[in-house]
Amino acid sequence: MSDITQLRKDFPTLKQTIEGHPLVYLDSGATSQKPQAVIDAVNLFYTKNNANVHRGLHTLSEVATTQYEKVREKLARFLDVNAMECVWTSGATHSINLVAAGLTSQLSTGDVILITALEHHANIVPWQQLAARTGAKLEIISVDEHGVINSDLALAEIQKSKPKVFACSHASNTLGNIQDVQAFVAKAKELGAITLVDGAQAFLHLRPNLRQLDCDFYVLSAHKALGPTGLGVLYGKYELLNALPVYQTGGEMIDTVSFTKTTFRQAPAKFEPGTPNISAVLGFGAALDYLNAINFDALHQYEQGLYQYLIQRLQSIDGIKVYGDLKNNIGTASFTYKNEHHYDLAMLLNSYGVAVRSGHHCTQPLMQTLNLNGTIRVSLAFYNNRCDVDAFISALTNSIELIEG
Amino acid sequence: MSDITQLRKDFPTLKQTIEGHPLVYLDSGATSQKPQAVIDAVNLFYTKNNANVHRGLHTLSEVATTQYEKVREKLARFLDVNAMECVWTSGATHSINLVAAGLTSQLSTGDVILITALEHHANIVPWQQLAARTGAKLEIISVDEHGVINSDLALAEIQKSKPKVFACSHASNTLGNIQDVQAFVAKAKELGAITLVDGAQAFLHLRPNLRQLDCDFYVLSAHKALGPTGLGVLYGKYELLNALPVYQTGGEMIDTVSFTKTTFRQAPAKFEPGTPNISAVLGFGAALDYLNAINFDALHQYEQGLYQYLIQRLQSIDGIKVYGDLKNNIGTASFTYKNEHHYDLAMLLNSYGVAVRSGHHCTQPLMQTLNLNGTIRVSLAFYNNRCDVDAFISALTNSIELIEG
Amino acid sequence: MTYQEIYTKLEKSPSWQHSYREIMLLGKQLPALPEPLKTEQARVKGCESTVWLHIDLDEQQQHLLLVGDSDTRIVKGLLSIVLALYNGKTPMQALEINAYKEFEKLGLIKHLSPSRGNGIKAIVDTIQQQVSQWA
Amino acid sequence: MTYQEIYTKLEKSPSWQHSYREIMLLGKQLPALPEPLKTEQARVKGCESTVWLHIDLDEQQQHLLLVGDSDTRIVKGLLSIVLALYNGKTPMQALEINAYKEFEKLGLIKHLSPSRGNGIKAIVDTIQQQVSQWA
Ligand SMILES: Cc1ncc(COP(=O)(O)O)c(C=O)c1O
Ligand SMILES: Cc1ncc(COP(=O)(O)O)c(C=O)c1O
Repeated sequence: MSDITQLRKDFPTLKQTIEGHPLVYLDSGATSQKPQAVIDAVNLFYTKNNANVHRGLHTLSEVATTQYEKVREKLARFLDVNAMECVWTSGATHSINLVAAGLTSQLSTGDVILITALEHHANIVPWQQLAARTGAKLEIISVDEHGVINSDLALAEIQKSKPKVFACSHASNTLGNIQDVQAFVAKAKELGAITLVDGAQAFLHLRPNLRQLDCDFYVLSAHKALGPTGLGVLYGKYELLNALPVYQTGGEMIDTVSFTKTTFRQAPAKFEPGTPNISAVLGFGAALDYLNAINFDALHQYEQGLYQYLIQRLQSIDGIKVYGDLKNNIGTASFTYKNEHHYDLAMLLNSYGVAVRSGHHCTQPLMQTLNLNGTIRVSLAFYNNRCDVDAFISALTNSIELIEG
Repeated sequence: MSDITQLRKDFPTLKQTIEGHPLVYLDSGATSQKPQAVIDAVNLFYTKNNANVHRGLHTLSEVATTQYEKVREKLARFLDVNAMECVWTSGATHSINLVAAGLTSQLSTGDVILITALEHHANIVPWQQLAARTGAKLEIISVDEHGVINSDLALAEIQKSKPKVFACSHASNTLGNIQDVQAFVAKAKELGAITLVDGAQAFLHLRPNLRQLDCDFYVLSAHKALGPTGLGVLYGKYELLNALPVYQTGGEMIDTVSFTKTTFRQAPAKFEPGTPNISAVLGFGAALDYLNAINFDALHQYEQGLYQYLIQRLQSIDGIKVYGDLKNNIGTASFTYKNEHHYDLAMLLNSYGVAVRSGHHCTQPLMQTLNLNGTIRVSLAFYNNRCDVDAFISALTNSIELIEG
Repeated sequence: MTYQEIYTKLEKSPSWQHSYREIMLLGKQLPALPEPLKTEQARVKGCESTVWLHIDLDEQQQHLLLVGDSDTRIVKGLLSIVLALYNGKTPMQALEINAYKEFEKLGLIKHLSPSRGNGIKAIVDTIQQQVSQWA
Repeated sequence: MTYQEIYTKLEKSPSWQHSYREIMLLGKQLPALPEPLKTEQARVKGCESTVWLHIDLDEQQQHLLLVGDSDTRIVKGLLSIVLALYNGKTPMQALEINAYKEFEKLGLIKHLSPSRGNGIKAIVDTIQQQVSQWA
């Protein structure tokens, strides 16, 4: 445990003051902070090894290419899949769009695309567009009044709707709920669905084993998992992945080009058309090394302990209502205070150096379901500690006083 | 002039040895090296200001958002257009794909998409795909035996084919030729075409004024212009840009989302769906500052002088054949030596620390036209100097001796 | 409250918390807009908060008449500062007002940043645009 | 030339230039493949160079028989090293060969890196695969 409390030191951003107060960063769900090792890897690339990848014969290009492809292998080991099944994209949003576009020819009128009521817009709108293009129906697994999906009802819903496509977040960005995706995926696949799990939030906190999870596609964003911005991952079971048609086309993904006929390479190359985000891939490699060096069980226990402490302190304040599944959570707490507007609370919290997110968190349909115009969201990562929670709680009580005073 | 020779010092990558020789980097057409100021800007973001942009109320997020949007304005001033007309993408390839996808509903059977014979695959394949989707015909403006487009013939070709879409590189990545895009665009627009100029290569060397150039769309990649990887630009005249349908969908680009109806924001937001490559945008901002601080006329003269020196020294070697337009060039020389394979020469050059590119340079159709299986490409930037050219020429003559000896 | 009074209150604020308290008090003093006036047309969209604004010209007096509301305390307070700045001014007088400069002087300029997206910047821009048509 | 002879030549190469000269000389000594044998099927695609390889087993002698060619001097030279390693070996003997280790010893390992894409790695992998079917 003592190790984990030392990790915070690796994050230079956390060592600053905001409005005269030490920064209390509780917005890791939006983007995680980066350990020095990741920053150094990006820096090293630009100061020493900067070159384009693939096709270059010179040493810089070869070094860059080798390193770039090694990170793909590292990621594959991390996820327990094959490197060929990992496509670099520009983010989780891009990854989902790639799949949704690629499934166009596989759907027709009346087919069901099934998602849940707590998805991020990035895991709603591409499916809505796919439905509009193909005549498929978008159906929704509902949440209860706390924003929680009941697994049995969800399984029944899958059984009933017999989806052609099933997409579900591994963990909710707004509420932190961990979905029972393994059961959902198994059920949906049994009924012949193509399954996609949105791991944008879960990846850092749960370190999924995709061979076990057995979903067809899994997406994530590096920037939410200690890595640089502008990089995402699309994992896909090789046959399904390779069967998707090309998405964007260009230099790197072709086999031969003539004005009359062009042939494409196989996955993952066929989905990586232009110069990739090389520096981000190398930075993400450093992030994976960093994660690999930490005992995951201890880390997970630490995060969960911190989360429980947060919830307990939050709930001790009269008028606070916390949404979501408080048992099964990646460490994200979404709450309201009486009828106060999240905007006011967030602004006041910021004046104490506390960075939280407020609003609909790109989950407007969930907000509509919960009959809210927004919440305050506190999202933890392992580099947070009890001092952060205490500082937050004290800022929150002061803010409430300011508002009510 | 003395100033410009000092700029090299700002590029840390250039201060290294490869295979025991000082690095001679002549592959800027693949990706440019980065000045320290760009590396520092990326570094500063990750160590101090790292946060997601838009929607966050806390200070870090606000600082990041403000800086991010300021770079858009800076870029717009650089291009002499409006900030609203500049979309951040993940690269030039992405930008072209966005436009080609967006024009689908505007084309029908028999319409002509006109491109040239020297385009990069990224400016061929998306149009080929668009043609395949819509029944449009892809037509080609040809090059002569040196790989040069005759402007009069090109204008006649535009006149004859009356294209609905006209796409042309501002400068060729393989040969460096600068196309007479201003005249081509004017002609094509006169005939009602939508025009796109691929500025991936030209942007750094020519600093186009897009108000004057008057094309409908212009694309570029930051990594080829002193900026970080994973970032591109799509400029579009506002009405045409905003009229393109949404491309990728997700969190940032929506106005309201419900399961029954989703509305989108206006350009540029509507084309920026996920978390953008924030660090790259800030790095590219530093690149623009860096460029703005250099007198462009002097820089251009310097680059052109260096290029003429390179050509003169290259042509003094018996058996060397240089392709392309040697008068109108961004500073890229593509050549062959007798029947020797470019691979051998590139490998040998690398053993002297000289980094060049060899092969088809993602322009297979051009290679077919020139009846070549590849060339050696030397691409200069302002941080190169005569010592680089001399070192390259000496390595080349040594390599030739090795091969023939 | 007149703008001058507001200015005196906020000018030498010792802390953000103090400013926010004053701003929220200002908001409380601003009468709520009757629900029927909270129309879609009067609505200025901010990312996180909603603001409504009605702007009119008293034709006889040639004075500006502004009323507004917001669903958040802070934005409502900021709005009341803007209203105090412009209310009762002639279009010509209003044109002279530089709300950005005033917010700067009050130490509130960051609330007018485009990235803040709270609607206040949009309000100020709307007023200026409307006023320049009347002036 | 036997692999041992090649090894002696390359082992203590003083520079890359010297290695490349030797490698290209080896390539020159490898007979060109007759054009009809340069079939699509025999072709191993590299990004920058083309390599052709035919691999056969002399059923009576149980010896491997390999012939190949490339359009580039360096790759052809590297190919001739690979052929020298495997030619005339029984499948069982061939299975014992670790081409990567040998290239490492010769200081040529970077030519077997996947990023190089010159086809030599694909050649070695193809041979090993084929051999393991015969062994
Ligand atoms: C002329 C031209 N167009 C487009 C591209 C594609 O750029 P990117 O790979 O950065 O997407 C390139 C890159 O080589 C190029 O040279
Ligand atoms: C659950 C979930 N899915 C998808 C996304 C989209 O990720 P990105 O913006 O990195 O593309 C997010 C980001 O907030 C998320 O939380």
